[in-house]
Amino acid sequence: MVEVLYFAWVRERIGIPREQVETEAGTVGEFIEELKGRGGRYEMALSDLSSVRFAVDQQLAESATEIRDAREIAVFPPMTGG
Amino acid sequence: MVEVLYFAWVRERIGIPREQVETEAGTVGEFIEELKGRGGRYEMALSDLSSVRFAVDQQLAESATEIRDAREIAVFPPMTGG
Amino acid sequence: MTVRVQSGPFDSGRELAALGGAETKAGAMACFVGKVRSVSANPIASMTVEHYPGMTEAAISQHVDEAKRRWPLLDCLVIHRFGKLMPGENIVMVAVLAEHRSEAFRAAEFLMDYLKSRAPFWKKEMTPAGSRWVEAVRQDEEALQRWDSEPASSDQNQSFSDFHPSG
Amino acid sequence: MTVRVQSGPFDSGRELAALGGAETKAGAMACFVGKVRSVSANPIASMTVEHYPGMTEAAISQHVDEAKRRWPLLDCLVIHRFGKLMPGENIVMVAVLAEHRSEAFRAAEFLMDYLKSRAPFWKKEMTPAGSRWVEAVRQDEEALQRWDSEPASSDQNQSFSDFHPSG
Repeated sequence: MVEVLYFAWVRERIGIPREQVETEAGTVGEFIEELKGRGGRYEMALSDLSSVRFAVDQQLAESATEIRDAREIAVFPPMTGG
Repeated sequence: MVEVLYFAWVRERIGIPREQVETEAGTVGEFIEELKGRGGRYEMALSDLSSVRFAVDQQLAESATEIRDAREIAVFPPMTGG
Repeated sequence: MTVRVQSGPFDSGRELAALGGAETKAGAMACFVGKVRSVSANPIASMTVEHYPGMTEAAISQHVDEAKRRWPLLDCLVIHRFGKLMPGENIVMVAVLAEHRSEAFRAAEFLMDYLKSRAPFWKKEMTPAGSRWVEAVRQDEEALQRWDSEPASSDQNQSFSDFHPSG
Repeated sequence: MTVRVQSGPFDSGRELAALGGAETKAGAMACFVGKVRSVSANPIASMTVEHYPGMTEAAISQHVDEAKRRWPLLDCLVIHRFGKLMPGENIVMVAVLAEHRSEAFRAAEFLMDYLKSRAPFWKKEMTPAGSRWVEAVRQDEEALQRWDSEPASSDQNQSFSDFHPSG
């Protein structure tokens, strides 16, 4: 089980800030494809992967980042701090 | 008559902060040569012209700057503000 | 080195004054304060900043460590707010204390470029026409990438520290 | 726009807080404070700053005008002290208020580079081994000259101001 967090418009589109997910995905990219496969709000929120960023266990990650031992995956738009 | 001001080590070497000078010099460079021609402290203070800077009427100037109508000429080392 | 992520306001003047008060090695302090802007072409009633609790402070601290590897910093302060902010209010402050001015300026810019594009914050603007998430801009990404090509070395700065009386 | 040349101390925090208080167009404030340094390799008992009364403020103001031609600045503050200063004391402060951060940072650096090498100030250090005039360094001259090659234009900055919510 991995804790999945959504922020900003990803959170708004999916409709919840966090959830527990059971996954066999090996990488962030595979995991996101799984989420999209749920259809509906997930597919809509994640349709354009170029505008989505990830963190695995609170470290910025890429599509290819391994998630075998991940406890927490976050999905969010490009950051706009400062 | 022009008012001549000296600052920092130029002032210390020449020994006075300012003086009135009668000059026929056309440019800053000619004027400095006149001062050096006085010998002694002037020659010592102005021996290395690459380490001396000028202002004419409170604007930074070059050796070639005209001083025909100048009221005030200042001679000083490279600035070290900030 | 101080990193604070907070919802409440901060007093930039007081923070600046507190940085490295008794430090006589420091010749230079560079500081940046970012504020909520509201201009006539884009009037804003308020801004809400969302962040990633748990990750945010640690991520900023990692980047402060990177700045310390690149430049010999004597002290450093980063404050970033979250929650609802009004026009004119401070969002962010970065202040850097160093021996010389180029180190201080560059470290402050480096930290700001990071905060803009890599720290986990997201801004939402509330306007008369509704609310919208602020989009990341290409220029901020480019500003960040210029640091990649810069060697993480302070040798250059060290080489003239002996001649530099201040700043 | 404020330029002050003074012998007394100033409170950098208070000055920063006072700059552009009610201005909601400003997304960015960059600031630099230069201090008297005393390090073990070069201990300083005090520093005396000489200047050119009459010329100094006018010369700095001219340069502030040049900064305003180069970048769209909303406000600007320059304070430079003269007279006797102790280690740890502030010598100089530059603060710039602008819409965006790159303008603010660059204008502040531009003004500092100018003050270092072109404003009529001269520093003398009093040390245990005697007193000496601080020598100008090549790096400061080079820092100033990089602005010559930079076109005095704010078009670049303007082009993305519409997309930039803050800083």
